[in-house]
Amino acid sequence: MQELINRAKELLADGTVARVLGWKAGDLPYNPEPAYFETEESLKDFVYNGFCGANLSKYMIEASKLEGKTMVCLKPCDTYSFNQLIKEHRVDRDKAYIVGVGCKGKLDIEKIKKQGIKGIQSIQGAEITDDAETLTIQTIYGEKTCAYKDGMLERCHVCKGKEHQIYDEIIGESKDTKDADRFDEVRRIEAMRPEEKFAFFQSELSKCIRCNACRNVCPACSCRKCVFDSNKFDSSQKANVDSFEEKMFHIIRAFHVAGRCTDCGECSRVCPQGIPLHLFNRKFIKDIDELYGEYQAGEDTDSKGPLTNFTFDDAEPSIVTERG
Amino acid sequence: MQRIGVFVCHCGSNIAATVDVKRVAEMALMEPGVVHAEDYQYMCSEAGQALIAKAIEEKQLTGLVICSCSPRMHEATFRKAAERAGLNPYMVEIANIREHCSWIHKDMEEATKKAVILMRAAVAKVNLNTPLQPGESLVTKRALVIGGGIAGIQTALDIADAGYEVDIVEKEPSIGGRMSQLDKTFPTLDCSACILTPKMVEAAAHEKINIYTYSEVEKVSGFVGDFTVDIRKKARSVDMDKCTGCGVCQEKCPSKKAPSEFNRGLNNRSAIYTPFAQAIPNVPVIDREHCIKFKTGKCGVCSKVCQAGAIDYDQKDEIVTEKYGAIVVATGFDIIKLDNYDEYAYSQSKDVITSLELERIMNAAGPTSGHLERLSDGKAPKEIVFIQCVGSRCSDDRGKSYCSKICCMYTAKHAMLIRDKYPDVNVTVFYIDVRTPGKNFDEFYRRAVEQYGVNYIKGQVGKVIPQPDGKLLVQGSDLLDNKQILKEADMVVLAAAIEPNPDVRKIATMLTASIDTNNFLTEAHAKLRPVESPTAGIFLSGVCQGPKDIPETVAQAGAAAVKAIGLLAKDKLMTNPCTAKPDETLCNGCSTCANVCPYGAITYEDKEIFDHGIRETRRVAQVNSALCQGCGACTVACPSGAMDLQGFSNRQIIAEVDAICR
Amino acid sequence: MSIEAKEEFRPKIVAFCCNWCSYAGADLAGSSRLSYPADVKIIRVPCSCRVNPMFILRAFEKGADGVIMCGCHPGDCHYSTGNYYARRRMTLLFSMLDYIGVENGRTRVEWVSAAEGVKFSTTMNEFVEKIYSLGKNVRLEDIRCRN
Amino acid sequence: MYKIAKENLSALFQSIAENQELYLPVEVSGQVNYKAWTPDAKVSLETLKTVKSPKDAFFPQSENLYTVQRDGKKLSIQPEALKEQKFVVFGMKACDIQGVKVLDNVFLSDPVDSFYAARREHGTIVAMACHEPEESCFCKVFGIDCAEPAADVATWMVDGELYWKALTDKGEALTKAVESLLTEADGTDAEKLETEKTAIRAIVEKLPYSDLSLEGWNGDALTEKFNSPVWEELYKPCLACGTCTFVCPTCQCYDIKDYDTGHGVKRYRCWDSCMYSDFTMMAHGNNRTSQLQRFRQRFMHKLVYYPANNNGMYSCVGCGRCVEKCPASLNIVKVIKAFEKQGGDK
Repeated sequence: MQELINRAKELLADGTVARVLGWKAGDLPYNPEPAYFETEESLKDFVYNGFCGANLSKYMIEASKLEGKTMVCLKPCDTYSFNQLIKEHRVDRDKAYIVGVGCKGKLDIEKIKKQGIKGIQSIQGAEITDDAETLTIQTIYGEKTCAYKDGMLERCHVCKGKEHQIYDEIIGESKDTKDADRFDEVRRIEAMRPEEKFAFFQSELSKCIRCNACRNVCPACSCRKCVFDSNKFDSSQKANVDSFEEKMFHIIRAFHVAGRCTDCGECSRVCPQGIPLHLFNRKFIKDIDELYGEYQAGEDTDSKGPLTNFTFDDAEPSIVTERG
Repeated sequence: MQRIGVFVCHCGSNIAATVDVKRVAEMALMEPGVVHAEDYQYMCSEAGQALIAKAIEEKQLTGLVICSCSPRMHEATFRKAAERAGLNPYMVEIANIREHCSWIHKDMEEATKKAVILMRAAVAKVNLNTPLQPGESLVTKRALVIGGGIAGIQTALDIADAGYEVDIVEKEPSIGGRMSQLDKTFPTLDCSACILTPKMVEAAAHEKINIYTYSEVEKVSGFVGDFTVDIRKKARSVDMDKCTGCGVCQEKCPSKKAPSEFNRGLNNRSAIYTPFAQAIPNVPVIDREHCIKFKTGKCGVCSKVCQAGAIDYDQKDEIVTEKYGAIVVATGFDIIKLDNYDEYAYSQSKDVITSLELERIMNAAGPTSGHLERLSDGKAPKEIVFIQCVGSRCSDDRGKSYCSKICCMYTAKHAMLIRDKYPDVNVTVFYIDVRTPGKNFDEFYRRAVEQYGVNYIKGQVGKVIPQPDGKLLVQGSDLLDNKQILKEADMVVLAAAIEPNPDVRKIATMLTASIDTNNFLTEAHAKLRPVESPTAGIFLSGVCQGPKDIPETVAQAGAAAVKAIGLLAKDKLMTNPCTAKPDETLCNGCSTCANVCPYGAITYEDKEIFDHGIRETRRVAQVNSALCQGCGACTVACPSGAMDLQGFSNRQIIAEVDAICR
Repeated sequence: MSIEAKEEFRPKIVAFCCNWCSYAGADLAGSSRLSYPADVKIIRVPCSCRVNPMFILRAFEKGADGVIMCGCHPGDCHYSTGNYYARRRMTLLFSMLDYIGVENGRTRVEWVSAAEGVKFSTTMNEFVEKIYSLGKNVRLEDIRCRN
Repeated sequence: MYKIAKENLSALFQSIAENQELYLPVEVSGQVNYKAWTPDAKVSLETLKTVKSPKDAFFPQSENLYTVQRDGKKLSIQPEALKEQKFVVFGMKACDIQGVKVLDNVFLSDPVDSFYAARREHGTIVAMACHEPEESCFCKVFGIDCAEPAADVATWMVDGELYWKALTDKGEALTKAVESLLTEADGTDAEKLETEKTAIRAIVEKLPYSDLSLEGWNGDALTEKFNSPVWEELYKPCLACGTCTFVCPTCQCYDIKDYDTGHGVKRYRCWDSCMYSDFTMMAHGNNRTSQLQRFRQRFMHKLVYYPANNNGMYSCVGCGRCVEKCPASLNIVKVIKAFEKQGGDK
């Protein structure tokens, strides 16, 4: 972290960048927030630890409009989103000085709390410098521990790898934390009977409160105005009537990002109701991989996306019925 | 709110026998926006149209729904009727209650119910219709032909003969293309040069044709009827106006080590050169890579010997900008590189050659002055093996999946010519199939076999092994006799697959003309619009569209010319108003729409947008309505719904859906 | 499926047909008097690539029991490539609907040329039969639209 | 005071639910929210904070106001019936109860919101003390005592027993209805309860936010706070989602929309969020055009505008849901602290 701060100071001092986009220490051990730093002085609040899960790529849409370059800290998986945003002309590469920051898996406070840990006062082991396997948590109700792995975000268990896809320089080491197949859960659902599938999604989506956190955090959902906020399709509804609307919203949202979603996992991370929204996106990714060839959005900035491309002998839609 | 009139047609008894038309009209009056409804025997008749006109005037209708036969039948009729009565023609919608209802249902109750729903859907749509105006654009009466081979020359001649200016852009120093390299042509065995040269001369002399040789298309902008093209005239280092074409410079040039492109590198040429004797224009160019003057600064022999003072070492590339109404692509082909076909020993032995190289060897102006001899030792070959389908009809990714179409015939030609001129030479052809679908083609092939005794073996060659004594050992199989064949040959000729000129990819991108996986340009419709690109105003001539022989090329060149002439003959183009239209306040500028547009109709512009108190300059999509054909692919690709299709808008279609489902 | 049951349930079926092939195919079915159930209502679109997945979900929301999309055969699209994009979009959408537990068969894509009146009619008959066998769409409708 | 053993609670719920609807914290797909009780519901009284506050019980996220039915060109209007059945909300915490008071000030003052009023009239609130408060809690800052929740009935969970104390007539009525399942508590119980309350209060003292100061936040601070440059930095990470609004027990803004049913229109209201770009969108556009303005609105409303109109009562109750749920880790505490810091720096 200190290395990052020093480098940020240098870049600010020599005028390479006008500001730094990183994370600011929170007022609880686990809530750092994305923040801009424009002075050396302000960098005293800069933090980079296991709770800095937020993908900062999307903030670069606004930062691209500002005067001068922005040093942006991107984790390996965040760089896929950044590439995709370049491809879609939503960010200006020339306005970004990308520091690829090391990542050894990010933490999910909800998961930690789910283990019955509450009244948290401090957390040791979340710093990025040490390779702690265990988090030691001081709480009002006594000291608790939690394996780092058990506190990791779902997305880190299916890590895309430790390589940054785009960067100006890299600071810190990364670790591939993958220990699961990202399509396992999708396969489990695919194997269900239709009524089970329906019950599963009904139960999950009934929790949706239409807060739009999933959409607003999503780097692929970068529309200036979402169709669900405009009257273009007569789809502008805010209701939460526990019936069709949540399905419409989530299916269309996933469809709109299909072939563009890098599987960064932000949607699931931020959902206040813990809906596994990535299951929608991954279904599309899995289908695309199987039907049209493996495709990882954000791996490059110029390939044709699977939905703006085709081959003459693509599978027919009837394959959905045929494969059962 | 619209004031809609609904008109229900009986179509004699075609509709009225199964649909209660009066009821449909009554029900129409219950629909929001409908202020008038009536039924009539034949809505499309004079009297029917008069009823519509009267209602428009009396009830001040702003929209019409005609419940009648298919819009494919009479939509145009009713639109015109509306227009005559002062209503915008795009305020008319048809509810198809004949083909989609009365003709397929027997039960009156059921058919009437359905007709009512179809009427409702049409009313719901018209409620959201807006008047549309077709656009107009002017046509520049000049055509550009890219490529100066037989396809380009023929197209240019045909367009010019119709009275329009044509420019040909050819990247080589001379026009003539692939055909100028050929010796004889099948199936009549005319001398290629004898039939091509007059066309070249005619093109050069034509007052309406302007030829840019040693030039390339650099940039294309604009759209159908109004293209702007930058042409790079590469520095020739010879003044075209002064040069008399005497040829002394080429003779005296001390640098004679440059491989001759025209002779496929089989011999060398001078650094200052015209590709071949009949070149047009007959003005040499200096190949700066090989010129001693350019390499070392010393020499200048050509300049000294040139009586006309035409040599100009300081000449620079020049960019010419021209406007065109139509563009014809005639970029032709080349043969594939044989790097993937090591088994035929092409790179190992000088005596393994391609068919095009054989053409040059057989040609009197070629490297051997027309004598059939081995390039390794100059000896006359006694045993020649032809191998077909080298890289054609290939199932893996070494070669091409398609049939190159011309190889069967030219191989028969070569075999026949050799047997005719050198009766003591044995000729063997290994083939997969012999394909001769063309006028007099099969007869030609049979003559080669029956009259000239060419030995055709159905089977593939596995390997060609150069022997220490200079012979070539050919390992093949005879599928008909089911046996392996080992044959010693003096010369092996490979019928290498043809592929589109590699430059075509760059050109297609500039033209936003689509291209297939094999780099052939895509036609607008495989059957019905074979010489047009899907991009309006771009036409296809010759092999750039797909493999073809000379007669087919010439025929297609003429067809492309006719299409271009048809366009140039118009003063103005009326554009279909049912085109895509972006809502700039919603556009993200993400390019997704442009990625699916088959017509290159969408471009992006940095534009100042004012939206609800916020003023911002940003990248937004622009649709060129002259290019857009209204398919709607972009509207679905657009996630924010910024792109919509006029006449089939999102809200209109949704209104129809709602009306049907309610 | 008994005849009484059929009488109780009349499905709402929306068919999106492209103007150049399938709509003309439907016209040909009509002029050839090849019948199919009146439950099918056709919406004309310029090309299958104009069909937005939102239209399909909208139809279900408003109470449709089946949605079928017809376009030109691959390779024959009037706009060259439209149906290739449509094919991918619909494949993915249908797969997603299957994934969230919508009964298989409520959606279908069929390529019907202007000359295939018979195919149009057969397809519609088959599709309607399938929807009858699946019954009312309850998983995707918005209950507020019920009568 | 009464008591009931923990293992008998399901009998208690069953008994209440026989006569009226019962809402209480129920786990669905891993998350606990207030839901109607059913025999197989996974009740989770141990959950300190449901994801959404229980305000839905009185002010649902979405509710129909009236229906317009179309018959040809004739329209008929049917207003939605007001709540007429009694219901119980069980397990509400002190902060959420204070949240209802905030809503009361809005919806029960003139003009009275009849939908809300009917629900308040028919609803009985059974409060429950917080057993183990968490680090995101700061109700104390607003003078709320989570050890002594005040509603129709107050309850405490102590050592496997639920202590039950009716505080209002509604509470007495409910107690009467379930009396057969309750046992009278004795003096030892009262002692136990006092010990529990002391323990809870001791924990509250230790919570990191308990010493948060609201100094300077009142109706008089309007201009100074509104014009402060602090907002310019604070709002930046905000994603403009509605999470904070929708989990908040006091946010009361709603939008009114029409849903086309095909046979007419259902006019309904649904929660809206001041964080949304289309919040209070009008024909001319939006009166708050930037996220800074929208962000500022939310906190100014909670800490300045609302107190100015309601005798100094804040419309934040310190439940800490926004602290836990904001995707960008922003929250009202950070806002208060940022101003404090700025003040201190001066």
